[in-house]
Amino acid sequence: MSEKTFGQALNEALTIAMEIDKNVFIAGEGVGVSIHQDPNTATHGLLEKFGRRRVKDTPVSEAAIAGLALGASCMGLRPVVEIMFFPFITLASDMLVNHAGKLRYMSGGKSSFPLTVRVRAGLGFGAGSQHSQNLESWIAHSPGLKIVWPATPEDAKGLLLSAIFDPDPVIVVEDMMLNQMPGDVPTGDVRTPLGKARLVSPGTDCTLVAYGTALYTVMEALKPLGEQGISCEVIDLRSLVPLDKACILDSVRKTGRLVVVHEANRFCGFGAELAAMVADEAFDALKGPVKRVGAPQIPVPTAPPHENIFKPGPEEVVTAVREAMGK
Amino acid sequence: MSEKTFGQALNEALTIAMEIDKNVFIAGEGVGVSIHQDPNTATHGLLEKFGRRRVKDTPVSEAAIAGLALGASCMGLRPVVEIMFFPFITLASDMLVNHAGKLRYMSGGKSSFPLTVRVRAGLGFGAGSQHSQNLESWIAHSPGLKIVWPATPEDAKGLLLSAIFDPDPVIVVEDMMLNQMPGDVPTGDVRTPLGKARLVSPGTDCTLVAYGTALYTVMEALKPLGEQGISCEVIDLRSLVPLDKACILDSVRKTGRLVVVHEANRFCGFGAELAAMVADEAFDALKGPVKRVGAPQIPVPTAPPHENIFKPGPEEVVTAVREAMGK
Amino acid sequence: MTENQIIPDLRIRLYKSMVLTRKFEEKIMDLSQEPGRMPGMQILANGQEAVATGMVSALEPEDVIISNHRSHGHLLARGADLNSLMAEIMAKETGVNGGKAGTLHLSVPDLNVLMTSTVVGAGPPLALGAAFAQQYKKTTGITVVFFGDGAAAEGSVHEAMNLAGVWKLPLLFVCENNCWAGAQRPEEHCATPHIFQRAKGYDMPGRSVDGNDVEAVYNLGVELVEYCRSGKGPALMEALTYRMRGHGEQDRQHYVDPKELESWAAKCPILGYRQKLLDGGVLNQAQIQAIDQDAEARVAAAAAFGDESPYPGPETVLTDVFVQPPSA
Amino acid sequence: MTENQIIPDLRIRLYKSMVLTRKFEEKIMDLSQEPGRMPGMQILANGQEAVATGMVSALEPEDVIISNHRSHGHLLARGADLNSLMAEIMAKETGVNGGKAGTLHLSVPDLNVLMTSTVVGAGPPLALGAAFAQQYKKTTGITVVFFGDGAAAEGSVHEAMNLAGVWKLPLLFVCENNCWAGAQRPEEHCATPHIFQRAKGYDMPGRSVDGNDVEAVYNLGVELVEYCRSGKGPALMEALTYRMRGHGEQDRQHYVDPKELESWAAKCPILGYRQKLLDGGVLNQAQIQAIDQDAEARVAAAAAFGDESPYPGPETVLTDVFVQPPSA
Ligand SMILES: Cc1ncc(C[n+]2csc(CCOP(=O)(O)OP(=O)(O)O)c2C)c(N)n1
Ligand SMILES: Cc1ncc(C[n+]2csc(CCOP(=O)(O)OP(=O)(O)O)c2C)c(N)n1
Ligand SMILES: [Mg+2]
Ligand SMILES: [Mg+2]
Repeated sequence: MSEKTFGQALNEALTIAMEIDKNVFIAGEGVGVSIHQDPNTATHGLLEKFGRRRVKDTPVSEAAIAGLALGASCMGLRPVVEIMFFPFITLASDMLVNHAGKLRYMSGGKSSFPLTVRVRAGLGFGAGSQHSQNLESWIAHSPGLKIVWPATPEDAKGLLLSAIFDPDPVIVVEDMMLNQMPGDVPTGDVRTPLGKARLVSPGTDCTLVAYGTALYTVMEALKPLGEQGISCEVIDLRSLVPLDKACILDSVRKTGRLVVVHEANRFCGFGAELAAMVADEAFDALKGPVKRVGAPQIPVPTAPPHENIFKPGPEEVVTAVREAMGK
Repeated sequence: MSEKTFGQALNEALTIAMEIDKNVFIAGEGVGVSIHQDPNTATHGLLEKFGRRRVKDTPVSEAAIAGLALGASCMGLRPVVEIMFFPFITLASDMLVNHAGKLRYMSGGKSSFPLTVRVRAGLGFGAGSQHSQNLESWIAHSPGLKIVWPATPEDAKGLLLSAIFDPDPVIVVEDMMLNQMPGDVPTGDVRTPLGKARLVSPGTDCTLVAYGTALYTVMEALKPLGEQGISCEVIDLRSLVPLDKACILDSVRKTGRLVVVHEANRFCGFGAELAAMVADEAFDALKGPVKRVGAPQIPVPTAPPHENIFKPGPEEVVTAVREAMGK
Repeated sequence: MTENQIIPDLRIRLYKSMVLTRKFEEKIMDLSQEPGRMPGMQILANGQEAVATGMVSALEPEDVIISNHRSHGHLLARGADLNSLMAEIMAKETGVNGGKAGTLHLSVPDLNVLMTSTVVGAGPPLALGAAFAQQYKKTTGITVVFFGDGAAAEGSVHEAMNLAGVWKLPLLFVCENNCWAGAQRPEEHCATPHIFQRAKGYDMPGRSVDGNDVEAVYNLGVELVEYCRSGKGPALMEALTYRMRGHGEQDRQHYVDPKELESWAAKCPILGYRQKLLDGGVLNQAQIQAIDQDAEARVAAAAAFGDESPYPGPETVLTDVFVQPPSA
Repeated sequence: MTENQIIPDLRIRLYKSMVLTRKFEEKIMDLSQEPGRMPGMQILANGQEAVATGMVSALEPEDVIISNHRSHGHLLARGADLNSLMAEIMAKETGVNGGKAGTLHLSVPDLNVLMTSTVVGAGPPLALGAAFAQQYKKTTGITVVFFGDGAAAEGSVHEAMNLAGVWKLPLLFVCENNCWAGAQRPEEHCATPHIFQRAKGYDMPGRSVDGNDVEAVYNLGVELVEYCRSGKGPALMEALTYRMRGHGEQDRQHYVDPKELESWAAKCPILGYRQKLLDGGVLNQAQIQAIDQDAEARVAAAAAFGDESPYPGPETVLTDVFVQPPSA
């Protein structure tokens, strides 16, 4: 165990992966030489450590970057490529959705694609909607792709390591707003299994599910909720696909209520899947409406006060929980 | 009124739009000269009628096709472009999601994009997952885009006309499996308003919501359901964005149950949004679990029996309704 | 590399491969007439056999092939098993991909026919990755990717060519220019009459060849494969040929000038080569007949094999999505 | 078009425009130092003023501009109002886009600065549509799209160039090659040292110009605009220049050789042109000073205007998504 930032934890995962497996290489726009010199950047210092053969700066060509990962992984390498900002995944989406997610199935299981795509997400830096848009539900809807979203430095390292050594394509979402966040990180090749949610704090009245930055919004809401005598069980999802259904369903069967929180647009967001799943499979246990907290159906705004409105806050979580409780 | 196939109805909509507004043009791969000579093809005969200036065959360049629509619409034209098969919308998704959906907002309302994208969807022709994948939930999740999905010849014409003359970007999904289907179509410039669902048949026990081909799967299930004494209210959604929330909520408040049916993958599909919405906003009225019928989380298979399993059938609808009824 | 290096033995192999491809696809044509026997869209490379045969014959077994929707010839030239290929085209359980590829997505990784994509233009970025792996692992293998004249308009092809050029990957781009992209002519979809000339903009050699002359394709193939293998970087071959059957088997070619079809029929890569081998004394009439008969017999056996094979059962519909499926 | 056609009056306008751009962006630099005053990523075109000024000055008002993340110069050369521009860059309510564009997505449709995209490479397909509309409507306007050397690697740029070439659209592609794409050098991201040479593959003229020489840019601009306007089709200009401030204001240029920066500083497009105008007697020292002072005063006023303006309020956060919002 040692204290590391989220970004350093990612960096450590990449370092360990490259040390223990010579088939791991990284590629992307500025993963070698970056305009930033910030040790909290996932790829910081890797070029110096591993050289130009294994740390590949690419042209601004997202389809080619994804294709590179596909072809190389099919040949037995373990590519870890970066898509700089989440909205640019659109440009790689044919490669990811129509190829990484489908070619193994269509090969009759003959081919595999052990690739990792790191995608940087998040809002709050005022760059507007062409740099900020969380599209996790797109990936989750696409068969054959896995997607994880760490919220802590420990999981940043553990999930990235698991992703890299998973035999299937995995998208790892890195919440940029967490990059500087410190936390305890286990030493060595310690992996967080894919598909296992984390029970952050137990509670009895309402289940709160979140991932990434939204987890901290939820945590902020716990105090006012506690003061109102409401006890919440908080689940950090960590992995969207595979999904830890049992963890969510067990919790809802206990609390009878569910509130899902994410920063993506609420409409057709990943929260809809969780809400729908619970409204089906745990219907009998439900004591109140299933609530979703997410962004309104607008592009991510630019002006700070607008961006603030867009981003779900703790008050919204409190309101949603109260509504779920019928208050 | 006259009898027309679904494809002829689309063709008539395009013809009328081009006749009444000289700013309407169509573009896409083979919209002028096609390998098919089928009058049930939406664009059949338009080149002969309107000439090469307004009927533009393009290179195989989906991003450019979408960009063409964006730029031209921003200059006051009304482009109607085609994406040949739904999975190829990935290649246009940056243009559609990051531009058509966002540029108006970011312009502060100064620009508008009255463009229409016709996208051909459907499974059942054995071409496999690179030609068949319904991605309506991607579009619906993206702010600034509208999306409609006609199920009848009348709506094929009416919704396409509305889309073309709507001042915003609209994606019109054309279910290829319906192309040969005949039906009564009103004569002239008759439009189906966007955002209005259609009550197909009234019922008391369970609300069934579907769109496109899935509507007919639902209709097939009505007989066995009726024989089991279950009365279903069927809603043809027609428009996913804008969504006719009131129609669905009113129905569920009456029946107390909801089953959503679509051919897309169920996980994170559009049905999740409807289920989640109802589990929140009509929770008090719910008498049973909210069910979704959709495809399993695999790519669209190729072999006919596999494709058959993939495609939701009437039996699955019956089972889902029975489960919603607690049977 | 001169023409003399093509020894008679190789000539016979080239000829046989083209004949086999032609007969194989003719069988698909026949079967496609019967409703339900050939699921999916049957897309044939009739008339283009010399490109597939010539190019694939110039490869070593370690070399990787990435194919597209018009793939049968690439696979047959590579020596793929006829039975499991035909069965796969019929989407049968005994198919090389267990009936999950169908005719459009055939892959035979054992033979290094690594991937086939029917998303037009998607092959080149996939090939980029394969060629990168070869460079990374310091093998001597190279990658060949086949794509059409229409595909050359896709952005992905540009991205792949540019990156291959920057990294000097062992990647041979083979553009099969068959004069059509669907129902569109090159002048409608391509701003340059000569796609190979774009190579300069990617710092790679670009060469054009008569795609109906199997030896010409083979010779240029050997030369460019050699170039790529030597570490000099990628290369682009544009093979000029013609799509005799229309885009797919549903296409009645209503938009094609019959005279054009006739003139290309006269340039048939197989008939022309047959005559050449006869004239040169490499083969005699009896041998020609024997080759035809052998191909027909093998194709008939493959069709029978496919016919007799069952479709895959429900137990495999959910498998093969992930290597490591979610445990739940 | 010869240099002689540049009359003194125009020379002064070119000079003023560059000075105004420089001062405007220097103000942004200053304000960016103060936390919270400049939301978003401030991306400046310091050192590239001659490209924006020279090129935009060669246009008619009816011509359309599509810009990218390094857009300030394009807008200022077009005569955009300083106050509402600065306010927009600060994401204020009085901004030209009501605070919804911020610094990265500025558009002024009134001035035919139709759209700005910060998705690298997205401009060209948008421009394709604008140029198509001009052709379709048979106006005499043309469209100019600005993009970087890095953007030239994106597939979308290829698709747009190809289609513009096929349809012979009145579309001028202007590649501002500023020697960097983020922290990557052209040789790391571009397979050809001369992007303009790709033009041939799209059947359009491709020309290179010293992007630090405003008159050279202007002259070539006039020539290529004329070409596009005449209906001959698209054209490509590559302007060689340098990005003096790094990629954005957070970039400390740790990866840049200081000598390289120095050598380009010596080629400053403004200093060089000032000397030329002084030497040629077009301007004297007093006039130079007056121009500087005027620009500074206008920029200061714009900054004050922006500072005093409020952020947009909550009532506009949900508006402007649709022209016709869902009635519900
Ligand atoms: C991205 C994409 N767009 C459109 C299609 C539909 N389509 C299939 S083949 C084809 C024409 C391709 O022409 P070309 O690349 O010349 O190959 P050819 O068919 O002539 O061998 C088109 C448009 C597709 N499969 N993928
Ligand atoms: C599609 C996409 N990928 C990556 C980025 C991040 N990005 C912003 S600017 C830039 C470099 C662009 O270089 P160039 O086109 O030369 O323009 P310059 O910044 O030099 O003006 C990158 C990679 C982006 N905005 N869009
Ligand atoms: Mg072709
Ligand atoms: Mg640059």
